[in-house]
Amino acid sequence: MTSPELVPLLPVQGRILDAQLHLLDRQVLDHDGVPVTTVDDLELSGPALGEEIPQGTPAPVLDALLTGPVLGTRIFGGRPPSSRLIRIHWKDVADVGVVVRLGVGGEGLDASWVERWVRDKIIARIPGGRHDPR
Amino acid sequence: MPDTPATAPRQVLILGFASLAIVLAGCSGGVSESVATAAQDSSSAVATARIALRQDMDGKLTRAATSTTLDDALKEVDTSRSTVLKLSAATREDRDIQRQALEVLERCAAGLTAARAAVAADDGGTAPSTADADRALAAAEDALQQLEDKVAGK
Amino acid sequence: MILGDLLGLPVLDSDGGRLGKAADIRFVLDGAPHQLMSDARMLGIVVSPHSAASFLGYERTNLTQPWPLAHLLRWRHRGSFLVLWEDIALIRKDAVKLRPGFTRYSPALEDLGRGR
Amino acid sequence: MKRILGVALGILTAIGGFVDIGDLVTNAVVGSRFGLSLVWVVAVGVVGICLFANMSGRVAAASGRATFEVIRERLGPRAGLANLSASFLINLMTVTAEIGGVALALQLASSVHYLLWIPVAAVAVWLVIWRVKFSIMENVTGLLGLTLIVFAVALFLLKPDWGVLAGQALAPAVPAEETAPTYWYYAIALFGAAMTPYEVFFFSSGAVEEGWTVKDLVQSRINVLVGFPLGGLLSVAIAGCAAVVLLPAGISVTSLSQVILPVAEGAGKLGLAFVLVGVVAATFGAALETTLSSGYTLAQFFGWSWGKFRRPVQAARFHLSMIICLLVGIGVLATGVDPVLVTEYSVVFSAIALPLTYLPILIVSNDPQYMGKHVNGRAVNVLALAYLVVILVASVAAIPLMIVTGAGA
Repeated sequence: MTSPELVPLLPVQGRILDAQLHLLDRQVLDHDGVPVTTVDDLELSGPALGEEIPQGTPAPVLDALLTGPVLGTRIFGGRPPSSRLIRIHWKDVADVGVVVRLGVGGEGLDASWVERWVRDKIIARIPGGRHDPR
Repeated sequence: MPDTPATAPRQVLILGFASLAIVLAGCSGGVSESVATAAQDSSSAVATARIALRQDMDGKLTRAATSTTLDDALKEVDTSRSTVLKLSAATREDRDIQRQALEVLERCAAGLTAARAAVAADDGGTAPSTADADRALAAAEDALQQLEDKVAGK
Repeated sequence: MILGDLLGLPVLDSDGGRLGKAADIRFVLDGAPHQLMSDARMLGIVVSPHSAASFLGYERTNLTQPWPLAHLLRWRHRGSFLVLWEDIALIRKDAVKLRPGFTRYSPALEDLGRGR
Repeated sequence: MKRILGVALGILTAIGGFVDIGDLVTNAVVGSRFGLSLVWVVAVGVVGICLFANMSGRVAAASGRATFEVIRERLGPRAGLANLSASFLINLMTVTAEIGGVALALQLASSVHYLLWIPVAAVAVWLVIWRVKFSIMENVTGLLGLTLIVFAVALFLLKPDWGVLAGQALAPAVPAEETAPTYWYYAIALFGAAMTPYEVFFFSSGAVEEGWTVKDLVQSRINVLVGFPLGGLLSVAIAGCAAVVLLPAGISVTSLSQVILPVAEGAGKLGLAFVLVGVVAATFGAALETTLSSGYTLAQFFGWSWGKFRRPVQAARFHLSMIICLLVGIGVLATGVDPVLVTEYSVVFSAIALPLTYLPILIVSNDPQYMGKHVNGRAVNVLALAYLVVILVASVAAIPLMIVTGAGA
């Protein structure tokens, strides 16, 4: 669907990722392949909202994948305070394919605290909770 | 369409619950219409009970299955009875139909109760025999048929 | 800034004329290299004149199946284009404003970089 | 040899797993009221579920992604959540119906009231999900469910007038006592019973559970293409039994006890024993599948760790959500609501919700980003689009028909 008046983009060095198409709502796996969460939103290094962007400003970069309450606000509108954002830093991302793979274990991430809480307070206390079904 | 899935399921849900509410509120037609439905439901239940009794006598059905089937039939008749009981009949004619329907349904329930007792008693004793219960149910079935004809004739 | 704040915003030209909505944000992995992946630099915004919902990116790929769904979805995004970061003048809470004389690039993903 | 055994096992499981409380009740109701005049719907539904299961199985095998991950990725969070809510509620309704079905069948076997069996059934479901290996769970319930073949045996033993039955099936007409809207309402119910969305959640998640790769696709295709049609034949046999024994007696089915009467008529106490084992196994198996499906849908939407192949502690929220679903199911049934009624509504709502899962799967199964070279072929796409139309029409028509007919009363 390339209309004639559109300028073709010059080839760029490096892989192209479209946020909606390749990142948002993708499953996030840790380095052992265990699901951690989904990409509920993304955080950029800039620019500040409402401030004129001077010519030649370097482009913002992806700081972090976001999860947690931001899913609710993305669906229903609004915005959680920055302190309540749960971040997975971009430098921990190992690969983006059909899923987003992390280069770190999921255990230590903030993103998995609910899972840990449910596990330690409920599931692990039911007999057989640690039984390997295989 | 691709942009509407957000709203479409929501509308479907709302519609679904609305229609459910309408259905549950009961489509209250006239007295004779409700009686006709009750008679139909009950004659289906009584016919079921008779099949179950016959199979029980032929040794095709276990006692647990027979008594469960009879329980289900009795529940169906009881539901019909309470529906008819709740009808508000305005005219004398409607009141007649209502009274007659209650009598017939009463007979059905009595027949089913007898059948249950017969199956539970396992021959002997003073309880009515299965054959007696079947005869009572056959009579109830005839009465239901008459009721249906009468209501349908209106 | 959160990406959710940016997606779906109206995109205006320098005179305040409405061009469409921000349907997607494009990144390119050519920033400072880290251990695992390079920094993802914002390349630009995909603007769609008719629909903010980026649905599958049919307008950016050669996907034509299943007919006629693919065509329908592509048609919903007809006329969408990419503006580069360099052409963005201002991002407000309620709109994105472009610089005068911005360039409309093709949003097609094929044959770009090492992308899929 | 081992391979042939594997295929045979898969097919048998698919047959046994096809029938659940929805198929049992709906087919018997339809048979007792419309004879075999709606058999064509079963055929349409079986082809549909084959197609749908084939696509979602292929998506799962090629990309390793199960249905609801894909739905959220493709529809975005907002439409995805609406989709999740509808699918999850209907699935919960089906969980409730299946547990009720287990309890009703146990009552028929024991004459202990079904309300007392409900907690037993629910705890048993939970224990199996908690402890038992996925493949064992699948195969045991599937194989025991095969005893439902007794419906077909009973139909032969009843020595029906085959000419009449064939006439009803081949030249469908609305019976004199029924109206056209009722006929179409039950057509949709039958369609929903055959194409229940949970089957697809379960099928695609099960493919991930068992670690399917593209290599397993051939086997999955055979399982589906042979197993489901044979399961469909079981459905027809259920309807046929009801048409032969109950329809002439003027009985319209409203309880599970009526569903099994024709089997006792044709095959006696032995047949009764088989059918009770079959009903318990089929509904119990479906209760497992639907309960797991409710966990799957939630976990896949929110990105939680899931799967029976993990220890429960490694999929904590997944297991917690299933426990809660079972408790909700018990709670609903404890109010004394008739499980058969819940079933009748659940199949119709299944038909209503079907496009929500069908469309995203159709789209993704065409996307090379997920599928590589295993995208839909042209023939599959043509058929799939024809079914999209059927599914949309059924979905849209269901509510008006439900209102007009008073839910088929």
